[in-house]
Amino acid sequence: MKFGILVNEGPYNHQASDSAYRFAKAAIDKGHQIFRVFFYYDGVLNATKHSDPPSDDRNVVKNWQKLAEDHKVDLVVCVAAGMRRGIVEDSLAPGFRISGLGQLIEAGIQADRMVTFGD
Amino acid sequence: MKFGILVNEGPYNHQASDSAYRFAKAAIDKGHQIFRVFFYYDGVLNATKHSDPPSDDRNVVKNWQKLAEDHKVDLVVCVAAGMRRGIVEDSLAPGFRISGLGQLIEAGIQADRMVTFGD
Amino acid sequence: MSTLHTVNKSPFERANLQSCLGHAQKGDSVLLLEDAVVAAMAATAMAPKLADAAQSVKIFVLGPDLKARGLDPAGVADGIGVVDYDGFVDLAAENSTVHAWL
Amino acid sequence: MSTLHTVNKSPFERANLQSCLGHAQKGDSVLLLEDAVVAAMAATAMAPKLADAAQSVKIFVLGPDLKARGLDPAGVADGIGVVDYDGFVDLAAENSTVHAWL
Amino acid sequence: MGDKMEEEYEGGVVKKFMFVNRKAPYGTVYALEVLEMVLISAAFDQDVHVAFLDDGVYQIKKGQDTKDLGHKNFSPTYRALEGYDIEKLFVERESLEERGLSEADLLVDVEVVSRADMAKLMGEMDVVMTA
Amino acid sequence: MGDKMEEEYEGGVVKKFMFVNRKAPYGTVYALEVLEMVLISAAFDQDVHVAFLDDGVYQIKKGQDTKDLGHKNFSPTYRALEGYDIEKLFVERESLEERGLSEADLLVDVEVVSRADMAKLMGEMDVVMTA
Repeated sequence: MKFGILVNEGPYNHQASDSAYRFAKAAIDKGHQIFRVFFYYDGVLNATKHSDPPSDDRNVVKNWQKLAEDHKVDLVVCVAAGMRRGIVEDSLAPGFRISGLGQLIEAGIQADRMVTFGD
Repeated sequence: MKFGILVNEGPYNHQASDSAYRFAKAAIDKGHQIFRVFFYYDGVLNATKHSDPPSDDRNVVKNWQKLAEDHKVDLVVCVAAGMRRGIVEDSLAPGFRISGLGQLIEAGIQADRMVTFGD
Repeated sequence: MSTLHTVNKSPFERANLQSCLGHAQKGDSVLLLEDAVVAAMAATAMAPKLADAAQSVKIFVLGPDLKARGLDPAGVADGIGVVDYDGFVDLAAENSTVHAWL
Repeated sequence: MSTLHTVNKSPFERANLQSCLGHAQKGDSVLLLEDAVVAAMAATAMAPKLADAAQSVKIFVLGPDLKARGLDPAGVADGIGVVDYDGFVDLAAENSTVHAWL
Repeated sequence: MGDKMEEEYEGGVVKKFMFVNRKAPYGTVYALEVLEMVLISAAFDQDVHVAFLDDGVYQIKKGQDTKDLGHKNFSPTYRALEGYDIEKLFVERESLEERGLSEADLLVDVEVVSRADMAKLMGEMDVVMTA
Repeated sequence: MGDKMEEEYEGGVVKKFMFVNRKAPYGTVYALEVLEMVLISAAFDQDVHVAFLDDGVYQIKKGQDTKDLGHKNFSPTYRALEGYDIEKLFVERESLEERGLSEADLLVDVEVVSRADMAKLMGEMDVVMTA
């Protein structure tokens, strides 16, 4: 089955991004496909390459990066939401790409299920 | 009277930063002093120099910058909270500085009132 | 010693106004701002609770936040004062502590 | 057609679980995750409300989120199923739509 | 508009989408950014529904005036949705009543439905987007 | 530790600080970052109080195990507060009861107080920090 995932909140302040990551990983491990993960609202902040959390905690940005690397998951950051919040091409960690909100609607159409994680 | 202000949330997603700015401006206009504005939790995201909101909306980061320029308000971003969220020296808009959480406790001691804005 | 309590979330969605009112002391002030301003309107299901609280604490609401949400200050419940940011600053100065119920 | 409803906030703090239960249809499933897991414990003041809801919808709680908060899966109310992320994925696949109550 | 968009979107699938608004405007950005999502969805020729319930009903309250806040007043955009062929707007009656509001307080034409009917409608959707 | 810190902090003012915790851990970061704030405050020789009420009582629930989440389990740090001379920890009885918890469920020594007494204590503070 093809899942689309929407992440509404940034890393650390809310668990939303962690839950989305765990869900995506479990889905892949079970043989499902992640059609796309779309980052909207404060969710765009997950894409920052400058995040450097304490070494005894999880690294939310790296978790997403690794998922993209290992399983070619399409990680898309909303351009307009990113501009409001200072996430631009220069700030992107590897594995993320910036695009329009249409990519979210497209995920809603193409995926068998859309699953949203937020505050 | 000396006010200390704590901002817990980033720009746009929550009104907290806007309310804090309006409060600070009103206090200054009434002849009070802002001892310090401390940005903690997602509040550190107010300091990004990359924010570029639509031109028909307010510019939260610029509002703070101008307040610092016009009234020498001390805008302090928590170093540890910033590292988690990707706000580092390179990302800082003019007028903000990065320092430790001790600066918040000091504001609590030195200011006559601490006023907190959050989610 | 008195406290200004600030509440910024709608009581229809969050419990912080209720928790605030359960802890405010006689003579304290409560300021409703941001999404909490909806609690000040006389016509809502929250009105009796607020009227009750207004017996022992002073309740205020931030006018600019009412206006933004299309809520008419004339519709605010009796006993609740409408203030602007200047008034918010005055309340913070008049009380010895400000407690934000987040 | 059936829906998996997800709720991630404590019912002591937010109204989203209540709103969810007010809209879930017979045969739907509700998954409590993140801070909402506290609602699943048999000993809380919320238990009667959940037991009531469990008459018409299936209620699940995410085990890893319970454990993180020091809540013993053995203390979960009767009629509520404990699942892990695998189970979450299965629920999302088995139902035709997923509705997150944010 | 419909024909043009169908050409642009090659999938040909038409799903029932619902954008659910449960939060008040201005205190958080969700109302505004959901609205941007709804506008974009118009380009994909889907069966779009927009629901307002709980504090979401405040998003379409008449008379919003944000001058003193500095926020952009985006409420007129709800009235522009019709021009994008987004006409299925639903408001929950119980949510209005609890807040002392009625249909006359709303700035756009909507269908006011009971909680039970809103629940039923939600159950018929393929994709539910919330924030 | 007290003597050394008094030399370091020259202001000499001692205020009553209260850090108020109303939110559950892990779902949001507030619990962790408030704890970091509390730890820093120890260096300033103030009269520090830490309050747990509403869902904040879950922060000090025994038996937290975050292995499956990847989050750091920071709950043992509450037990370390004593070493920083932060010993005034208060928990609201009504908040415990609503959640079916008792003092035996807590991982650290605290004073359990009624809501009325918590309210009175809050009223005596100079600085209240919340998140």
